[in-house]
Amino acid sequence: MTREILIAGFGGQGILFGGKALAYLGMVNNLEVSWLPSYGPEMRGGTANCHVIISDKPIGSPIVVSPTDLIVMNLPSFEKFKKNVAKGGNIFADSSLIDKVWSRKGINKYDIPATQMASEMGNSKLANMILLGKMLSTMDSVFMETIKKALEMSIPPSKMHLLDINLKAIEAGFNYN
Amino acid sequence: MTREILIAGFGGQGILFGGKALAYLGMVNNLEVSWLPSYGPEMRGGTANCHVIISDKPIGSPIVVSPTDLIVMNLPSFEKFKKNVAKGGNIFADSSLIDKVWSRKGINKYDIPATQMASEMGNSKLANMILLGKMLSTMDSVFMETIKKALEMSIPPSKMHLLDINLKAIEAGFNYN
Amino acid sequence: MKGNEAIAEAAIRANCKHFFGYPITPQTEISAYMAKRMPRIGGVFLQAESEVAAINMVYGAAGAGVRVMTSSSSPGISLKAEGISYIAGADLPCVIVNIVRGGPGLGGIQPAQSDYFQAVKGAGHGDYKMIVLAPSSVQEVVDCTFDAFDLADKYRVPVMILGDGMLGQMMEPVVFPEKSPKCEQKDWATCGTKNKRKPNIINSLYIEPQDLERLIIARQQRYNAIAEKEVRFEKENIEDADIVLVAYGTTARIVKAAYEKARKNGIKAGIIRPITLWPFPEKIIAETAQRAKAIVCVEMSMGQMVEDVRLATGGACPVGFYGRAGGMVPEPEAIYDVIRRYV
Amino acid sequence: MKGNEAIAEAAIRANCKHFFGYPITPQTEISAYMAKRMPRIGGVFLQAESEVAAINMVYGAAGAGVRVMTSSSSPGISLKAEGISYIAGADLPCVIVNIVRGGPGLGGIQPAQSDYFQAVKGAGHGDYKMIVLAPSSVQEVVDCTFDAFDLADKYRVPVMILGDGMLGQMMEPVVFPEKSPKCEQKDWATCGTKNKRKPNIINSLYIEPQDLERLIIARQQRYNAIAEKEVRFEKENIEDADIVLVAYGTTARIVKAAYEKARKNGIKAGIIRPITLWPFPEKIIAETAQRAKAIVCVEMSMGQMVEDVRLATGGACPVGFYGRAGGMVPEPEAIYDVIRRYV
Amino acid sequence: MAVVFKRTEGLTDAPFHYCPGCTHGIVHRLIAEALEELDVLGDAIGVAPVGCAVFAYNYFNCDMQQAAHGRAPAVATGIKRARPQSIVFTYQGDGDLAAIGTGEIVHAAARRENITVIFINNATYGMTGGQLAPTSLVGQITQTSPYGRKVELQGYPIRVSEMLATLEGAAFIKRCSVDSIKNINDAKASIKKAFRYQMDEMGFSMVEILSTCPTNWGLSPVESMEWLRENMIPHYPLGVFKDIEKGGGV
Amino acid sequence: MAVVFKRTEGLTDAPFHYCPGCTHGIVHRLIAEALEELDVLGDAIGVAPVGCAVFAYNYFNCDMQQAAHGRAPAVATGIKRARPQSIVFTYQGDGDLAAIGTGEIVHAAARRENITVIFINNATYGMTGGQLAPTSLVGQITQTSPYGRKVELQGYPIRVSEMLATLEGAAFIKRCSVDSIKNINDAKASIKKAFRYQMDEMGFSMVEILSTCPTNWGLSPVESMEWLRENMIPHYPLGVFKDIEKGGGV
Amino acid sequence: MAKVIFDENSCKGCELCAHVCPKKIIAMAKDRLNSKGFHPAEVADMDKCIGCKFCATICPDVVITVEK
Amino acid sequence: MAKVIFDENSCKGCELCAHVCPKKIIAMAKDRLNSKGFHPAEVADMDKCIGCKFCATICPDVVITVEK
Ligand SMILES: Cc1ncc(C[n+]2csc(CCOP(=O)(O)OP(=O)(O)O)c2C)c(N)n1
Ligand SMILES: Cc1ncc(C[n+]2csc(CCOP(=O)(O)OP(=O)(O)O)c2C)c(N)n1
Ligand code: SF4
Ligand code: SF4
Ligand code: SF4
Ligand code: SF4
Ligand code: SF4
Ligand code: SF4
Ligand SMILES: [Mg+2]
Ligand SMILES: [Mg+2]
Repeated sequence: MTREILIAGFGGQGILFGGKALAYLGMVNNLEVSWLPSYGPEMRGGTANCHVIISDKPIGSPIVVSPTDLIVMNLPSFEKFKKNVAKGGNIFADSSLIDKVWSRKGINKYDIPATQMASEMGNSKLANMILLGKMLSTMDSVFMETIKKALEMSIPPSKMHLLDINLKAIEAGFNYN
Repeated sequence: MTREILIAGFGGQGILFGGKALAYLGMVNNLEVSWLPSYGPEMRGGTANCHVIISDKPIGSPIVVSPTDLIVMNLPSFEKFKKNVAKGGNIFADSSLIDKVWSRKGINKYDIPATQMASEMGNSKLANMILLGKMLSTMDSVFMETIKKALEMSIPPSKMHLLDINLKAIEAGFNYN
Repeated sequence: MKGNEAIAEAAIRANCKHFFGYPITPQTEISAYMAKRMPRIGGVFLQAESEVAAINMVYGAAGAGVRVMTSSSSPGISLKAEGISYIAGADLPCVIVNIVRGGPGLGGIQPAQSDYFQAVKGAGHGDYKMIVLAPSSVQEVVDCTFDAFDLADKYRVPVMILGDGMLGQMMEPVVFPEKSPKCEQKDWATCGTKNKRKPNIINSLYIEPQDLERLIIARQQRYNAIAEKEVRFEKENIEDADIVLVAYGTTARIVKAAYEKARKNGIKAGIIRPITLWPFPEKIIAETAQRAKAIVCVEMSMGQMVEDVRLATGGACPVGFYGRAGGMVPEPEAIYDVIRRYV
Repeated sequence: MKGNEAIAEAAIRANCKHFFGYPITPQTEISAYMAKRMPRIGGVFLQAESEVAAINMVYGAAGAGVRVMTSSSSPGISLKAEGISYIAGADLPCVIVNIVRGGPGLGGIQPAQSDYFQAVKGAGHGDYKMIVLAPSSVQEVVDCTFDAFDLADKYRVPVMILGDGMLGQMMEPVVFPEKSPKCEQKDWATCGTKNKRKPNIINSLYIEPQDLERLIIARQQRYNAIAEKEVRFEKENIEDADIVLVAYGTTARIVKAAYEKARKNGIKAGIIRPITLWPFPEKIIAETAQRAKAIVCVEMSMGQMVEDVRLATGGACPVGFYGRAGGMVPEPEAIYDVIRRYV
Repeated sequence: MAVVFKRTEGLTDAPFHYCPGCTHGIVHRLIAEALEELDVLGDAIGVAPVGCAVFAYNYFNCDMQQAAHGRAPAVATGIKRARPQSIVFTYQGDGDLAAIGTGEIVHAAARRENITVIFINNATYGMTGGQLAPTSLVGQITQTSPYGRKVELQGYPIRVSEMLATLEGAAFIKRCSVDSIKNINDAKASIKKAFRYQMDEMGFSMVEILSTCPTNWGLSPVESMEWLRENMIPHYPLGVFKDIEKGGGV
Repeated sequence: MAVVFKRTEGLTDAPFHYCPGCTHGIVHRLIAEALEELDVLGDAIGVAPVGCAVFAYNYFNCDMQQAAHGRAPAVATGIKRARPQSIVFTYQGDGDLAAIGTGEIVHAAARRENITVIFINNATYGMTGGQLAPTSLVGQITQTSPYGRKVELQGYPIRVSEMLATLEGAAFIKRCSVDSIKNINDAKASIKKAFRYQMDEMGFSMVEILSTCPTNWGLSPVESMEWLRENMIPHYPLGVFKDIEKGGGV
Repeated sequence: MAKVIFDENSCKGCELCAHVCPKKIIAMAKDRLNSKGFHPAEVADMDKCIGCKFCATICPDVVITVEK
Repeated sequence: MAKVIFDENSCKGCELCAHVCPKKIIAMAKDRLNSKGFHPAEVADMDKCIGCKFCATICPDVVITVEK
């Protein structure tokens, strides 16, 4: 099993954190993982993205060129990366922010109004977790079972009080359809 | 004709100036010349030396390894360089400062009490000129005839009033035996 | 753990208790990590006022006999050039990390390998060398960091760990070896005579050329010993290979994908991955050049290591090159295409 | 005229009216000369607070479109590494003089050639090149200085004049050519828009790797053009030579004595003297390697240019090396002995 | 109805890349307005630093150079000596000017370099993610002082304006802030004055501007303005530290 | 008869390489005596600069490091942080400290680095043949100001002690001279005091010492002392500029 | 009578304008995001605007034009 | 009764000691050069020496030892 995941959106949407949670999820399940963020001034208000690979084989390049899974949270990133998604791959798009109709044979596109759902939950910053939850719904159930542990490892101590609400958002995404 | 001249002594004895005068002397006589001083902190109270080549052929290396003429103004320099003098070459030594007896077949050593003579002329800094004068006595007469012109080119304007006394010192050396 | 953090943690475990740095992307995590950990273990983390100051603090601390490290990225390393030359000239051990970004100038902040020459041929003036280690995974980052401190102390030379933005930012699981670091007795260090010995002097100035030359030649002999004993590389399937790929650092990981594809398609490919860039694994490359149809060097630069590859082959086989620049990362497909050109 | 003074006077005649420097032995005469002359001709001589400041002043002035020069010696050049990389990255023309002394570190102040790598492979970070000119007589110093400014403007690259303490301190008669310097129109320079055009920007930052790579590749093409058109060297009697000596700068003068002795003793010797160190005269060396029994490279270093010689020969003939270090100057006798070893 | 406030000609159309509420944008506008109002845009050459303002070359509608980290005053010196008729300014952060660029700023001032420096003091390294700056306050928590700036380890914050005011070559040195409408207006007047000193060839002029970095301070833009007022101004008093027209001194 | 003055144990036997009458030698002796009298020779680590005093490592009878030009305060910082129990000092000229090393000295002081700096101000670059220093006086003719230092071109000399005294991390800053027996004795007392501040971990201490360079000034040693008195002291007043024991200020 | 005009897509929702407006008539449009992904500033009751320019003076992104 | 002793070969003839000696008893020995090439300092009339140490205090080359 190898999932090559690209998460992309604006800086401030929790792109890197979402990736980190996925990386720890891999580790918790004794898989090989790599996590490679974009970095630097593009994080000042610009776009941000992050590459995560989870695999049961040693990982070569940490760069995700053709993602099996694209989690995408703004229009420019969607336009940029949609064409790269591997055959049979998934796109998890925040449809509150990306109102483009698009489909391609062999690619599953999931439209989730994540930002709107998150706002309704009281914190628009949870959109990333909602999308992540949806992605978990396409994976082996062991991942959903261990996501709490992964989150505990990825949330910094000072923000641990947000663990529950994050889990709730994941569940909301997991159950959305 | 090629004269490879090494002038060596203490900093402050006018070593470099003596070399400069010789270089200009070559130029005045339409010969190829090169002048290479030692430089840097060894000039702070330490020893100083300078390499001058005057030749009717293009000059290769400006470094004087085996001088045809060694003008030497202190004991350490004498000890260091005497063995390098080329066969048939000359040593012009300031015997006020170098009281070593030394001779070698095929090398002409001229002992001139230059510093003492210079002191008697009222300025011990003229010792270099006295030695230079002695060296001129071993060269074609055209050089002694043109030394004034060379000095005029090598003395900075602010010190031009010292031209005459320098010439006198050269003459004293030229005539010493 | 992130590559940058792994360097920091490994250094601390290798008994490096002194770190002097100056922030620069993409290696700020090293400083951030040190800033958190050092005060907890009685070590010193100091953010210098500049890279120039940082490398000179390293000089001072190394001269005082402690294990010490600094880290930066390309422009910052350029500023350290004089200091590195001084450290080499005074025979001091230290570890310098360069997490390379695109250049020249301010360039970009994406991963690059365009500081190879600077690292290997000498950014600074004068005849000197650094040992340069180029890990290609976060785990290897850890191993190289331990190695770096030991090599530095053993040979009294600066050692550079050369990574790139990708390696520094990447997170992979790591295991820290249970090693107790070798700590050499440093009789030459300046830490006060205690009125018990003659003063020690840390210095690189030799006003007599004879003295300076003697020293340089002695150092060269040490370099020769390093070149003989400390070459590190990894090879894969080069014994029967027609086309041998040479790449270091993260580029080697990408090359591997191309290599696998080639093997899958029946092309006899192999890989040599230099881990020490200086001393360069020239012997294995020279041997390989005798056997292989071609060697293809892949770099994130316009072609720097490829010169050393060519030197090593001595013309024995053609040497191809594929490079990307400015933060662009080679793609396996493109490398594969180059391989095919040489079959 | 002293070599250092010749550089200064030639620069002024080549219409360089701006000089920024910082004192260092053995090149202080350049500044001293500029300090005297510039105010007299309405030019600018400014002693900066450091080499780092000096090279950045050069960057500013070059960006503002004037001919500008700086000079230093080895440790000072190391400090300029970042600035040089910026100048290359911003495609600015300027002339940098390095009167090399022994290194590494503070080293010594006697002549050396141990900054060859630094000059030719790139002291600074990133993929860039400088044109490097290495004159071997005071007259050639003058010619190279004119050349340097023209090349810099033509290709928008930094040009380095690489001399050594001997060349800088040496006095030989010189003739200044009656040349009126070419002065290119610099539409790209920042000297105020006068509200008549879009702003000009001098910059080396490209945050998108695609953009940076495009720029680097375009620059590489310019480098290729330079490598094709601007190689300069001198050769002597290499057509029938068994042993060809390769040396640059003042070393080449000493080598000549050895060469003459060899010829006198019936050894067919020849000389190739690279004048441009980058672009390196690799073609002539490659051709020579096909014919000659051996090539012997002589340097005042532990062996730096010899790598480029080896690269150029591609293994076609053995390459010998003789080097002195730390300010020691090779003696013709010793070189002759090396020659004999290869006959 | 007439337009009483609109985007100045001194700025290009490029949108700023700064974080929401970052005061870099305010200061950019003030400089651009000053240049426009003094009618020197066509003569101006600006020098962008390394720091969050690195892209300043895209924003000012005049010739621009991008300088190496800390070296803007040296670059400006090169420009000014090459083009003495130009109006040359640098725009620098506290990491750029007060850390790595200490030598360059001190000597530009001492040398009486006839340039104008706009110095953005936000008590941290914004661009690289919020490290300790030479101007970070005692106790301030940053990425590289996670336990707060400690006097025994990192010493004291530098008051740059006060330090440079000791130099005879400095003609005008003032510290301003952009935390309120009043202070913003004063900052603009001060920037204009600094440029006027340059136009009159009176020597080195600098306006230090206390600024915010909401992102790295971990505060909202509005809270940041308050933090600036409550913490920075007490340590960095606003006012004129040197004015050779007034005989110098505070 | 008893010996009332003899060569201190703080110096090695090596003869100084300085020019006749150069005051570097006097200051060397004062430092060496101070270290001996404070009984810290065994703990001392000195840092030699690049400048005429580059060989200082041969003269002091304690552990020594030779630093790159201007970087002595950074090197000293590295040493002090590695060996906090040591007594660490730098010896620096005006080119070294006030030109290329401006950043390092300002930050060592700001950082409250617990080291002692001896700063030799001889208004020129001695070692390299007498160029303009940041401390050269207005009008002073040097190799690189052959027509005299001109305010419009090279600005004003920096008063380093006054400048550093604005930094909170500086504990003791004093300017002395060695032009007379009285001033020499005062210089020695000041050097001792500076070391004592370090021993008491009070922060950064510096003694600036007005010195001569007969060779490059083109004066005899005796004339040089007079020139110092008549030209340097008026511009560089002697005295204490910072003393945290006394509450700071002049 | 005064009017403020927002270049909505360049607004970053920093709320500084809202904070300094003496009339407190500026608020972030919670119902929509602009192309940058922010809730942009808007004026609810333009009639109350006095054209004091405070909002424009403090706006770091030069979003606001003021007419009066 | 006091006495000054010169380490003659390390003297550089700078004359500073002569200048500060309150008794003006120090002068450079014009008749000889030391191994460094300088006319070294010497005291003509040692009986006049008061052992004030001024000469030793100013001597840059630590040439002088004083007894008293
Ligand atoms: C030589 C060099 N060192 C370090 C850096 C990394 N760097 C980029 S911006 C910056 C600090 C910027 O801080 P400041 O000047 O305060 O500006 P701000 O971002 O706060 O506006 C640093 C250290 C660099 N680009 N070049
Ligand atoms: C990086 C570098 N730049 C320049 C020099 C050359 N240099 C040697 S000493 C010196 C100046 C010394 O002047 P100062 O510090 O005043 O000391 P002084 O000789 O006057 O005692 C310079 C510029 C150098 N060695 N290294
Ligand atoms: S990081 Fe700070 S200084 Fe930089 S743009 Fe963001 S808020 Fe402004
Ligand atoms: S050059 Fe000047 S400072 Fe240097 S030793 Fe001579 S007199 Fe002293
Ligand atoms: S102009 Fe004044 S009143 Fe009108 S919106 Fe802006 S701040 Fe409010
Ligand atoms: S100040 Fe400007 S950017 Fe901030 S919310 Fe108001 S309009 Fe938008
Ligand atoms: S001790 Fe005093 S009196 Fe005696 S020689 Fe020295 S200075 Fe003169
Ligand atoms: S002061 Fe010292 S060196 Fe100078 S003359 Fe007197 S004894 Fe000699
Ligand atoms: Mg800042
Ligand atoms: Mg000095």
